[in-house]
Amino acid sequence: MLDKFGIAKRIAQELKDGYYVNLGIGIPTLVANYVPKEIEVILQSENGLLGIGPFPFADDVDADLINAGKQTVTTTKGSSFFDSALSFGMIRSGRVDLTVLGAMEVADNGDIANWKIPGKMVKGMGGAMDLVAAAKNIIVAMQHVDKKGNSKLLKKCSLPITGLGCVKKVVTELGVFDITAEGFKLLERAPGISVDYIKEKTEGRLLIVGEIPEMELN
Amino acid sequence: MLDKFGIAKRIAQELKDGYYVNLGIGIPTLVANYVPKEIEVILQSENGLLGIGPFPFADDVDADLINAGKQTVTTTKGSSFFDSALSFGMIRSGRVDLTVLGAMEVADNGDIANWKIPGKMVKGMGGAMDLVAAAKNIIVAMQHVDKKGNSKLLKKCSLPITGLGCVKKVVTELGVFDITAEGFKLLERAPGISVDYIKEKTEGRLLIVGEIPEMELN
Amino acid sequence: MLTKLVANADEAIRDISDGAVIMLGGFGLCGIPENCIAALVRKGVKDLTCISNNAGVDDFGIGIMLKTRQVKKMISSYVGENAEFERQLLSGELEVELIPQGTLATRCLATGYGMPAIFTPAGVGTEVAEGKEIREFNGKPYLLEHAFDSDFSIVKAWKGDTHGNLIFRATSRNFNPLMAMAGKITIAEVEILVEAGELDPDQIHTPGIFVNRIFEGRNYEKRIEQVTTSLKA
Amino acid sequence: MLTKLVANADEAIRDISDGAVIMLGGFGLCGIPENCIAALVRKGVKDLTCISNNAGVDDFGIGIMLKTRQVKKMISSYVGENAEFERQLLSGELEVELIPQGTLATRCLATGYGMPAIFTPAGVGTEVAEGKEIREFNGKPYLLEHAFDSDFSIVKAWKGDTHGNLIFRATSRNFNPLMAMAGKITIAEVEILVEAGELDPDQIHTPGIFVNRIFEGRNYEKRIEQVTTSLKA
Repeated sequence: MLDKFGIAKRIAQELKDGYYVNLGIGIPTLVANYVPKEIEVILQSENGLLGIGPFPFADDVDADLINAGKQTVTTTKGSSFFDSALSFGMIRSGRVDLTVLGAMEVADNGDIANWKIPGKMVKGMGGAMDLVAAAKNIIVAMQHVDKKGNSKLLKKCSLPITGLGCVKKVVTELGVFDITAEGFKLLERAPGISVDYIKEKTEGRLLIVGEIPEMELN
Repeated sequence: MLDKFGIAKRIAQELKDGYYVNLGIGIPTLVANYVPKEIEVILQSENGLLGIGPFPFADDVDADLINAGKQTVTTTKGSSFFDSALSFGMIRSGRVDLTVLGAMEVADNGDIANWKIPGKMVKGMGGAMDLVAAAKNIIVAMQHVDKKGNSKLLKKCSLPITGLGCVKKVVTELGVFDITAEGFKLLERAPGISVDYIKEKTEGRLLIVGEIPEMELN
Repeated sequence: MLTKLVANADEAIRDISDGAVIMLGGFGLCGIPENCIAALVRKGVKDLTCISNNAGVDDFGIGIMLKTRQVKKMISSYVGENAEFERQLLSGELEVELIPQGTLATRCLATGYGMPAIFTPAGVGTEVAEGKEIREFNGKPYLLEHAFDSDFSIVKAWKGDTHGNLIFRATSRNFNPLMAMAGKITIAEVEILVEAGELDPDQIHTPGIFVNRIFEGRNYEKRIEQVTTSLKA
Repeated sequence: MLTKLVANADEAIRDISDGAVIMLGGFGLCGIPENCIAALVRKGVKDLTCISNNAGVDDFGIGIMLKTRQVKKMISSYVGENAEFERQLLSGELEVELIPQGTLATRCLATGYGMPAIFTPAGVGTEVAEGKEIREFNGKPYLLEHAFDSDFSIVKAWKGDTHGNLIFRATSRNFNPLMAMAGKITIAEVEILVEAGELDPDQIHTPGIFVNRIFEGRNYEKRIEQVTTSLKA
């Protein structure tokens, strides 16, 4: 079973040289730590920064320089700043190659829910609805089951929707799944996880074709 | 009767301190030369400049710095450059206080034609349609009659329209006119021009109320 | 002479009255108009509708105005950092409209650009789409979203000049230039105010035509929500 | 590594083929991509649809491509400086769509911002409105105008870096940043090319994400249409 770092590591394998990537808050942010050395990816922050660098040294913290998670960050070589309309302009016009998001639920048709639990949590959608409605390629980093052991990979989302049919791939502590017309297609198992266990933990339609390899994490 | 400089001088009297003004090509451009010393107006050029300065000295000509008429210009204190979308953004959102335009014809309901003579001239509308559709206050600087002596202040424009019901005031070589529900309301006569002469040269509805003063040009 | 210069925040907000609709720049606590928020609290103006991406934290930013119950309605995209906000919202004391961040930004842009409405795919198929017009272009559905209609915009810039030209710094730019274009009356507070002519015309982010009042703010706290650092090797 | 750098204009336009729809930045002769225009003439590609505010003059800018009959259709706002253009237009050799300048600019913006269409009051009641949808907002009529769909955008900037970030100079900015956002493939030629990291991130007008190919141009003529000067006192 993967921990959150493992999930981030596995998603980092999806990065390609020259990609512009938007990383959501939480596990997605960790993906930045596992970018393969031989490639260059440029991280976009929807508040208005292209080229997010690592966290600053304590002496260099700058209140004017934060990411979309409101954490202090730095720039990299070739960074640019812009306003939030232009930022979502790049997102809507398909210039961001990959978006990695967290989710509370994903349905087997690619629907995603990650912004609201009615009566319980009202934080708002931030940029998530814009990202899922417009991004070319969306990978979700999420827990496969909730604390009670219930599947979060569902036939249909029970929580308010963030976007319809937009997720392309899901990486959980149990495996890697493509969203296909036949539902979640299992691509890889997490180390030590059996296909049967994944079947048991997946409520949505699960497609298993041939032998499913265990994923390789460097 | 006014020459083109006189028309420009008279229009300059309409300027108020702090105005943002867009001056069209031709006579309107001359208005800049007659801004009263005691006020400050800021000229907008729709290609992307706020704060047009005078023509440069020969040594300072800069191919990258032109006005909407493609003439080399300079900046003033407080100038800014921007792209053409933002430029028309300011125009459409009503931030430009006054637009001065030339015209081939104006109708007594405020319609204006100034971009095309079918079969003869096809230069294009440039920014004129945007300006007339959006500007808060539009003054037209034009010749009252064409070379054959025909009125260009009409009941209805004969040439293709640039904008509907948008002109607020017209200054010609013969006088100053407000556009009202009753047509062209004569406000001032040019030096030496009689009301009867203006009547003769105006095809559109002409409204004359009381004594019409001769205009004062410093 | 252009008379955009005002002495301070209190003078800048002098005519903001009860029930006003105001836009406030900033993302989280980054780039917020601290001086004007403090002045609005001093003035005690109430029943405000605030359009701002976030609602501050419990004791800073718009959060202060929530504590003093000056805000009737918030229009925001994310309000997760504010417990008092959540309490007022769940108890029904505060009216809240949550809208996608890109929609918020683009509706500001629409106002500033004189476009009455825009189309965006964000929110199609969600609660956000309820009651809104949906239209397809090239087979893809979009929501029709309207430009904002606000009485005042209050923004914070790094540098500004006496003509109202503004330059922002790093990610404190965020919504500030957009809201600067979108107010019937736009108020800008700046860290450094200079005379017109001192800023490079190529580097101005917000041309002065959009700014009605400007002043140099004082005592910026620039609080950080999450100080995250790297260790030196 | 990002591989946006190309050797020259010929390499930059290598895959522009007959019948392509291309956007070309510039206003008049100010800020036009001189190197790429020359390369298009060398390549002899034809039946082009060109979207550009103007059509150059008889022997410079897009005017050269008109002389060589490479252009099938021009989409512009003002073409008054070009006699060859007028001749081809009146003789029916050249297809021309004239649209208001603000509409041209905003349709580029719409493409870059992923908005399928915008509303503008420009052209209501005129020939431009023929066949277009009109819609009222707050009692005022607007035309629905669609985003452009172009294959290539070719722009000229003052400075650029190897990541494709662009900085424009004075009024040579004009349509360039808008078109840079609007091409499926965007080509930028710059007067000065520097390494990524040398430009101030706060001063970049076009973030590199919009630019696919970049090169340092040569021998800029930067012709002026109307040299107007003042006499020294």
